[in-house]
Amino acid sequence: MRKLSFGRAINEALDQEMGRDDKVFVIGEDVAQMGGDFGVTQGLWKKYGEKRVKNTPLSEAAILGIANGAAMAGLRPVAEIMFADFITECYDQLVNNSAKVHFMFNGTVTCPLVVRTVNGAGFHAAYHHSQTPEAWFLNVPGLYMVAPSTPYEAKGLLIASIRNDNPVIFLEHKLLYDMEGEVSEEPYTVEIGKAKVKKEGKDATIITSQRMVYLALEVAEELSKEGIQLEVIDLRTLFPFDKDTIFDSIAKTGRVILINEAPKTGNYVNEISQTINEEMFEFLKAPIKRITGLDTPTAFAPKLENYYLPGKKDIIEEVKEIVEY
Amino acid sequence: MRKLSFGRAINEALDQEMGRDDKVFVIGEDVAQMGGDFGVTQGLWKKYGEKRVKNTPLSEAAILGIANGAAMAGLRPVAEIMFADFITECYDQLVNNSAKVHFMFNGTVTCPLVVRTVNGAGFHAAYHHSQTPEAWFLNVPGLYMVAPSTPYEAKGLLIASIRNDNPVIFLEHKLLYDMEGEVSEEPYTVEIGKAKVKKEGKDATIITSQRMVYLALEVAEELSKEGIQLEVIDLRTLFPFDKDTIFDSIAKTGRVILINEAPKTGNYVNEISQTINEEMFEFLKAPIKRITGLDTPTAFAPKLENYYLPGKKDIIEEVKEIVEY
Amino acid sequence: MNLSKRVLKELYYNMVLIRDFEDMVDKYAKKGYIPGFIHLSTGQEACQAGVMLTLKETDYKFPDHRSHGVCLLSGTPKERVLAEIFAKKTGISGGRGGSMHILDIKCRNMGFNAIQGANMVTCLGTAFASQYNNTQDVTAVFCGDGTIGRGEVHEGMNIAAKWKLPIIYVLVNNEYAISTRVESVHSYPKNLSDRAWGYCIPNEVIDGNDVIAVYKASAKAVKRARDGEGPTVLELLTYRWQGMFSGDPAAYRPKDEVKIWKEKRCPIKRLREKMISDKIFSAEEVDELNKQSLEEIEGMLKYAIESPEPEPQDALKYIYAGKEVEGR
Amino acid sequence: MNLSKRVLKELYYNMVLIRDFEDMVDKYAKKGYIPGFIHLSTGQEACQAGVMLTLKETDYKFPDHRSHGVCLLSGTPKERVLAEIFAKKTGISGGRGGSMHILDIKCRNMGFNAIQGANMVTCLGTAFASQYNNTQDVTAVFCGDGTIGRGEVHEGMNIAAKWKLPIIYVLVNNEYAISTRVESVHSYPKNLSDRAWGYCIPNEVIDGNDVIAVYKASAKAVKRARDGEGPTVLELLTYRWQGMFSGDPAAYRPKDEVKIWKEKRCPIKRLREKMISDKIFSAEEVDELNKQSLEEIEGMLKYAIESPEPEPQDALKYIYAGKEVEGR
Ligand SMILES: Cc1ncc(C[n+]2csc(CCOP(=O)(O)OP(=O)(O)O)c2C)c(N)n1
Ligand SMILES: Cc1ncc(C[n+]2csc(CCOP(=O)(O)OP(=O)(O)O)c2C)c(N)n1
Ligand SMILES: [Mg+2]
Ligand SMILES: [Mg+2]
Repeated sequence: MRKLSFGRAINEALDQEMGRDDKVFVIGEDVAQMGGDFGVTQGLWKKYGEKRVKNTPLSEAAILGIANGAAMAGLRPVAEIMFADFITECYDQLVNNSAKVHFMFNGTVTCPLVVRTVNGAGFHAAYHHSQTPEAWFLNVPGLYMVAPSTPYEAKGLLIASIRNDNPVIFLEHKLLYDMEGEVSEEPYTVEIGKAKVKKEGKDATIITSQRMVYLALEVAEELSKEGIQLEVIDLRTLFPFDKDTIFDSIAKTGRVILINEAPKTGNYVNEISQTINEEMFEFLKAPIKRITGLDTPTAFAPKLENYYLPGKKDIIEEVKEIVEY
Repeated sequence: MRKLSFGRAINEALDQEMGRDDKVFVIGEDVAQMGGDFGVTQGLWKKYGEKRVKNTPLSEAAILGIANGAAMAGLRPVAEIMFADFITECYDQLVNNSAKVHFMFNGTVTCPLVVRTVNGAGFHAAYHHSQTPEAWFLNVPGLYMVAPSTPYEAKGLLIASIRNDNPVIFLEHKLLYDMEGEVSEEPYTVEIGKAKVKKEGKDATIITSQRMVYLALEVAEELSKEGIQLEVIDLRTLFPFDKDTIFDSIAKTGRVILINEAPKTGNYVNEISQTINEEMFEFLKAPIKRITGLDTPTAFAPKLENYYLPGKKDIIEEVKEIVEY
Repeated sequence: MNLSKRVLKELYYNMVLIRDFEDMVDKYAKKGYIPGFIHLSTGQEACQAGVMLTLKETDYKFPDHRSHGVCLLSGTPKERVLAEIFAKKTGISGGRGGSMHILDIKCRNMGFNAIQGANMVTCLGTAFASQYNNTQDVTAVFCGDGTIGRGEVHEGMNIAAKWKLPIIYVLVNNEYAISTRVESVHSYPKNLSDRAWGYCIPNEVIDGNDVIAVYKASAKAVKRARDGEGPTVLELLTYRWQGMFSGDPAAYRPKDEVKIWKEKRCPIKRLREKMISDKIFSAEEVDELNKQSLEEIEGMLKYAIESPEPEPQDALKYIYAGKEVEGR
Repeated sequence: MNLSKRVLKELYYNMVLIRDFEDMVDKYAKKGYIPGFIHLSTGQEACQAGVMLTLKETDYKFPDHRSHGVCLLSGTPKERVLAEIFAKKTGISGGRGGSMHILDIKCRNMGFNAIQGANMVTCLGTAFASQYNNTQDVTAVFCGDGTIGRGEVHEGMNIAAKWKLPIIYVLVNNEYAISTRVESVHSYPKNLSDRAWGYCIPNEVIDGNDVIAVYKASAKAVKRARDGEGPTVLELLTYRWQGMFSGDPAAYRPKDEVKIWKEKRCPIKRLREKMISDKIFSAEEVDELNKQSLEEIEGMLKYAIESPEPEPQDALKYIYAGKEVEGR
């Protein structure tokens, strides 16, 4: 199959959806002529014109306001917030508007919008360009959240998100943009709400997403040489997440490690943990462990930033601890 | 001892701290002449004047901006955000500024501010006046979060918060304002980071906060008649929370119920659960259960709103389930 | 431009209906029929009646929190507006929203968002959709003087102007936010809406208690918007007779201020006197309209009172499109 | 007002220093010495040098992301500014912030908040503190034309004006946000800063490449603020010679546009020619200043290169006042 980068896969998804449905439009800062700060929307302005590829001023609240209003009026906006850290500036529109529209209108209106945004550390961009907002949005009924790790899934999940009638926060990890992978040319969807077992194993289950999937796979590879067989689950959709795949794995392994690069306290993965606790307690052979970023802002200097991020060593240690528990 | 309402206890804390330290000032919408939407700042404007009791326009981002800037410059702002639901409008200032100031300045500056805000359901005020923002702020290193349940603790914790050098989100439950309780006249502090066992018991531990403490106590009372002895812990400080008190209780009971009125998915209590899981797994005799609001916005009609909120019946059911587990 | 008898009659009737509605709501709130809190627009009827009569059902409306009248006049079954306020299952939003959240997509009442200022950017989206779909529908957004403090006002006006969006800003300046007078917390030249100049948006300052003036100015703004000439700000000078909410003693404002507005500047009395002195209507005809209004209110009230409350499980509906939520 | 020889010399030297600094940073970024991304202010030196010379060390400064010069001239040990950009332990922020986050409370450099617009409300707080403590310190906040889109600009200006806060808004209008030209996304009368009128804030539009004009206008605004007369907006018309960040090809703008600014409107060349033709300095004296600057840069560079990197555990420091954070 043809290979594409993660960024180009997203671009292709946007292009194909805009081609398919003229209610789909793209909006954000510098998304038009320039094609976005990370180049993801390149070519769309030329092909679909000013009307459907809208540059805005630095006005994040307005970007989401327009998306919400337009979605209520029947369009299907795909809004870009340049860095996930800036989503704080349109937090109100997402929490109090997008998430609640369907409820407010008593089911007579939906809010089919996608907010694409760029998250993650490792870019040496310091604490205002490195965050991951998952947990900020998890206690807000009404929102979907998607976070792919491969170009194939990025394309399929974005198409599914655009076609979904719920507001979807679509996270793109900045360090994955250049990663290459096989991507079908024709439009296709990857089902929202389905995780994927990226490696099978019987000794413990690692549940993670985005860039951390690769770290988990590396560790799994390494530990398999020592006879420890890890199962690695890529969540892909953070909400609604895939209980079945998770539970099936735990029924088999009885041991769980959750990895996520946001800070530890209040981390997104706590929800996965508590759900497992509630419904799979009798299968647990060891405490559910989480390996996360530190409880600090993400510092600039690479030495500091690397220390912030979960590393192989941290994972290996925890795996050994629970496997021997 | 003299009795005061929860609202008056907070008022007294503000008054006494303003009297003690002329760096303390109060800012927010309608906090001056009117004394705040819930009357909590009444009398302060008259006593301390225009300079130290500042009315603002409807500008939540600016309220927090002023608080942040003033705190960096050495003052001690106490900002009021009228309803916690509106904190979404100054979310950026809290997440990307208050929380990070100490880090940004490499320890040479602190950000000693308090954001008082009003949370909680049960007031029939619908989905934009009923939310509880705990989980929105938990994955943000740098912030403290306090949530008292009695007038005595409200006064002592607010004084402690004002004197604390970290930015503190101080949650006041709107249905507790009129509750009366004994409050010492002289200024005093209740230590931040300390929970309180509000009822001792040996069969299971309920961990909760704010209004839900009373629901838990009612249930505990009721179940004690059936011979089930519940321990009820009032967290009082949501971050940093009191591991010692929690762990001591669990070492004794081995069973945990977490109650919180925000929606279930991504709820604040997941952090408590995961921490227990990590550090007290071997003591657990049953799954940790959470009883929360539903995964819906808070609806207006009392019938709907009551259904949204955790009720006695829900708690009793879960308690029985885990006690018999 | 002289208004037709039909238009005058509608303006008058609609104002009276809003007045009667608010009085009734106030009374039933105090009697304990209405949960939560209620913002009444008594005294501001001309703003709502005047603007609404210039809009079509396909135009988007964003009422603010003090806009029962906008909701009543938007085309929704009126009794279902009241049922919503009464927290009934038959309420237009199923009793989920109440007084602050009355929405009806059928007549494009997009509802009030109780986060003040939020609608000032959401309204861009519906206006953009009209432009995108090349319809002539306009978007009217109501906003108080206090709400002008919020950042969205700026983000919104800048983009509305730049994109020439078909928006009518109805800035209802009733002199107060909650307790703060407009000039005590805002810095502006002569009129609050003069700031529109900074975005190249025309603004007009109008006596908001003169329904004819409001109607004419709004009709002009609507025409501009429909013709693709972009947004207009209408600043309507008015006053709320009640406090911030039903039951607010409003100790923050002088008693005679209220008195003057009630006695000398009542928008309804004013139109009534004009219609009679201009000999367009007889006093009896006008009285008849007042009577009709009360009858209409009676009907709504009966409906609201007799309607059933929602079932608890209704709370679980319509959280997600195509996904259920767990109940208890 | 004629500027003294000392002032002219400082203005010139400071501009040259900023230019040399940015050129060096650009070079070392491209060589791989500097992690992350870097926004250069080459071409905009007059804005920073002109304003900074009118401020005292006790005045609060809020640089924006394109403000290495503001940080250099604020009183911080300059080599520690560079060390910060180089991600070194000796950096003024310990290597935690880098190019976008250079802060130093000692000289009241309050740092850039990389959330554009946020500083437009934070600056109210320091200005308020000065007013509260009855000091005469002013607050200068730098902000680009693009950033004017954000809601905080509005919330901030309204309150600054109403409270007569001692703020100087330095609106650096370099015609572009990232790829968007100022007039393509903003709607405003003649000048972007004309909107200040809507808040009763005086604004002045100045050739931002004429350092003398900038200096004079800034001195006047600072005086107004110190005298308790409130905020001023200075709109400085300028241009960034580089792209958005070091390495940005800036394909979104015409080549000759850049050429004209570089060749015809260089703020340094302009002052140099004036100083020589006015016979205040000889060409040799000026050349000597240029030489000095390069030497100063050499010193900073040596310091930054030779400084150690931070220890991983340094990341754990100063998250909370009085509370430790767990490491690995
Ligand atoms: C973001 C936000 N801040 C504060 C409030 C609380 N609040 C509701 S209405 C109001 C005053 C609004 O004043 P104005 O816009 O003049 O409308 P009026 O009540 O006078 O009709 C305030 C402060 C809110 N709902 N949302
Ligand atoms: C809230 C927010 N939105 C977007 C960005 C991304 N961003 C950084 S600088 C910039 C352009 C700023 O333009 P301007 O204010 O004119 O400053 P200039 O770069 O021209 O100096 C953008 C869009 C950001 N950092 N913060
Ligand atoms: Mg008002
Ligand atoms: Mg610019």
